[in-house]
Amino acid sequence: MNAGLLLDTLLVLILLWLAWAALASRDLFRGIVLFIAFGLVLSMAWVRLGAPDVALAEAAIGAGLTGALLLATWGRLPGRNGRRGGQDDSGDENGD
Amino acid sequence: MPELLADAPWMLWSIALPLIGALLVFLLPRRAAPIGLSTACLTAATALAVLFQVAFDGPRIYRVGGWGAPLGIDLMADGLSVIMLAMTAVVGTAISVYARVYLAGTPEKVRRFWPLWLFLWAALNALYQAGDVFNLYVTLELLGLSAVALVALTGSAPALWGAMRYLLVSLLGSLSYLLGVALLYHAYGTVDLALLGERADGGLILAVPLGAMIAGLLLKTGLFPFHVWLPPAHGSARAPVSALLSGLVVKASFYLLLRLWFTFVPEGQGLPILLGSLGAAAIFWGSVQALRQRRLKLLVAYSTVAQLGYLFIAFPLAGLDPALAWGGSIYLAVSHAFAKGAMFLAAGSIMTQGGHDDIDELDRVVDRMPLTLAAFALAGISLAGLPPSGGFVGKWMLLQAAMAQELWFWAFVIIGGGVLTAAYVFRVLGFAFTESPHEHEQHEVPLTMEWTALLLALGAVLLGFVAPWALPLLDGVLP
Amino acid sequence: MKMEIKGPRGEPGLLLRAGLALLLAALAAGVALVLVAEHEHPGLGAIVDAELARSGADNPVTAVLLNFRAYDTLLEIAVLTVALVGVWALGPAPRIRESTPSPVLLGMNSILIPLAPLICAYLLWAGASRPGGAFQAGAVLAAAGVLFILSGRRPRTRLPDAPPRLGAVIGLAAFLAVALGVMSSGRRFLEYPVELAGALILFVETAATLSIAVILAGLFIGGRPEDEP
Amino acid sequence: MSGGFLFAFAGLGLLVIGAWALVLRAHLIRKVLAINVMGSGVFLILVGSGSMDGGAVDPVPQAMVITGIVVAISATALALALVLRIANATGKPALPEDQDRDLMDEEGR
Repeated sequence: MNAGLLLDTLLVLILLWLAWAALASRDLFRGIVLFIAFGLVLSMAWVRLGAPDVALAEAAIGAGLTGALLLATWGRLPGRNGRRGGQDDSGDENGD
Repeated sequence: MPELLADAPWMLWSIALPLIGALLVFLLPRRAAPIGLSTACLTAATALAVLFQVAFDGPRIYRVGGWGAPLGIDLMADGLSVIMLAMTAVVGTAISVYARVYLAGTPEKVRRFWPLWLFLWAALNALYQAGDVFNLYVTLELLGLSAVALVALTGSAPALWGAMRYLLVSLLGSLSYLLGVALLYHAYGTVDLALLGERADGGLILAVPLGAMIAGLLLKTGLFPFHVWLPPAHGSARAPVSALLSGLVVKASFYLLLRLWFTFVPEGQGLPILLGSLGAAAIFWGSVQALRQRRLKLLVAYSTVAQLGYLFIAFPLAGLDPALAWGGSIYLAVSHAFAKGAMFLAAGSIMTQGGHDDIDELDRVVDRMPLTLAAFALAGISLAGLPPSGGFVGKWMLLQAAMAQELWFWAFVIIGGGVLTAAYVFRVLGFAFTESPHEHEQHEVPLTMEWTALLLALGAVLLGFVAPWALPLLDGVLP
Repeated sequence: MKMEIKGPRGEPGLLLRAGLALLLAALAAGVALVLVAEHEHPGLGAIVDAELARSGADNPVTAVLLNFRAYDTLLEIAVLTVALVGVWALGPAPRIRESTPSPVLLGMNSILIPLAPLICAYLLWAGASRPGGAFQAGAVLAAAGVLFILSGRRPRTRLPDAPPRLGAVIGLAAFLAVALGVMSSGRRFLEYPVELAGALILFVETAATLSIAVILAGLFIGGRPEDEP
Repeated sequence: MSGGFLFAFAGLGLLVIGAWALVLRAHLIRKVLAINVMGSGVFLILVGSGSMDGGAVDPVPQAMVITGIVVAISATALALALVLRIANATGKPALPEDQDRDLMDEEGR
């Protein structure tokens, strides 16, 4: 067993653990942070697969911006800061 | 000049035009309605041009970028593609005309509706002409996201839930489809549909990806028992959006299912019988639910669940005479687009007039809006499969296929479903003739809205007469 | 979306879990089978290499994304645009809480934000031969925008409507314009002349980068500009 | 056995984990996470299975994955915007059938 394969195995195990932890953790905030970490480890996996272009896209979009979006949404959920978010033109009741 | 027009790449324009239109309406929101409507008419014209090209010169291929498969992406249009394109063109134009009037009172919604609808139309045209399974994935996503955003346009809690459920189902379906694409590429080294058809050799290596793709598409089509998301989404959207979703959008994933089926021709009798049985279950479950609904739009949405079931009856019947069974199924899909479009538009007019869509509370609609009621009734005739409508032709072909093989169970399902359909259509018509015990607000409904619904419904009936010209288009497409 | 068979307190029941487990096990077995089986058809790597010289890009991934399968990319930018149109259709942007950002964030931003366009330009330029390209560059630019928003330094006055609208569509518009423009010389949609391919790809990528940045930042804001007509 | 093989199977694992969570977790943000994990799984299968023969890395699946990543963030953004509207309109970021379920995410913020 060579060093490359060892590294790959380690990456895969971390990846699976992070995915599981992100989805199963009781605390949503922790889940989101773990998901961002998952994205970063995944971009390392892309490098190992010989796909640096994908790695860059994954780090920037998959981990970075998706993470920012998730955190922003989490922060804006009602009840989190004892306030309700800004309401909008959600109009008609029976939704024709 | 005529030769130039006859040879022009209308296939491509039918995709590019709605994209350009979508960008324009997004940039110029104040002029959304006129730009949107003119784009809709132009798009419909290009789609019909493709229909004529294929009808006279046979199937066409357009190599985008000039590379050609397998390196590049090919567009292809054959009989099946152009039937779907033409269906989208006619129904889409009618809905566009209706939407322009229907939304006129809410300029807020006008600006949102048009870009999304034009993107959706581009996705539909791109999907019907794609010859590449990965490109199909992208068109599926474009279709799914614009459809979800259109449902959410209503803004009420039920609509938001409907949109969310629709989005999750749609994404799950596309991922399942993409898994199939990944495995196909792994196994056969290409994503071009025609090449895949040549290389695929059956067995489990083909069955697994095909199974994943079919499962994903069933989810998106809303076949029983995957229909749970459909009535809330279709029932809570705005009337023109409901008409688009029920009439056109679910047909796209069904088309793709057929396309895969015709390309790979899965062996064995198990899957066809399973799909047929799910179809039969959908017919009965959807019809019974439709009978039980209090709200008109939900009744029409459950009717979609039931009518989608019919499309799958062809799978177990295709053994002896494929042309009969598949032709019937495709004909039903097209007639349903017309009829269901008309029905939702009529329901929208009824709602606009009375301010509600409680079936029990319908108040002498026959006097107040005879045109709209006629539209509803004519659409109902086609849905129930009464002659001479398009629905009759489709169901009659399926029935013939069943009887020729002495498959009485399927014949019973086809006839029984028709009776149930008639029952829920007449339930609505009955209340439309009586007076409501309660007072309701009365609003003026523009004649354009009434007429577009009526013309679509007339189209559904008249489709019965064009069968001799439409069905030969399918020669060479069917396995 | 699934047939929920529920236990007490609305929690999904054992039956649902068992059914799901069975389904997923079958799926995993099937996929594993296809993955390990022998296959005789190689991928498209060799064909891409053979045509790379005519594509106008040295990086094979860029060549696939922006030339061989550029039609996919065009539709994908349409998907991105639809997401923004859809999010805007849902309502105006939620108000971002006005709070004083930490000095660390401000200090970091004063370095990072000017740096972002540089990184973006590098990625865009590098994409032709080395890893990088429009999507990555656009994401970096968008990240700078997001940091800018987070730092609370966005103008207190309402955001004007027209510039983000224009910025959001310029990528798809330029892509379509190039794709249709080459048809005027009797070519097909997206069929770049070999000698111009490099320049056209760079042009499309630049416009796409700008749009991707605007759209991603817009998606982060989460709603339409408030003073929309 | 090459690295690609390993990552393709990791992708399969992610697909299963994601599907499991998508059905069983009620919080809508969690469902969005689950869809993203599933997507990453499919992407790994796409590229990993392409580089299993140990030859040069095939650029076509890579380009497809970049397309897929962009599609994924588009869908995620739309989904999250919807989640926010649902939470604002109904007070709970969950679908009606899951309304009475313990979202498990209320505590420990």
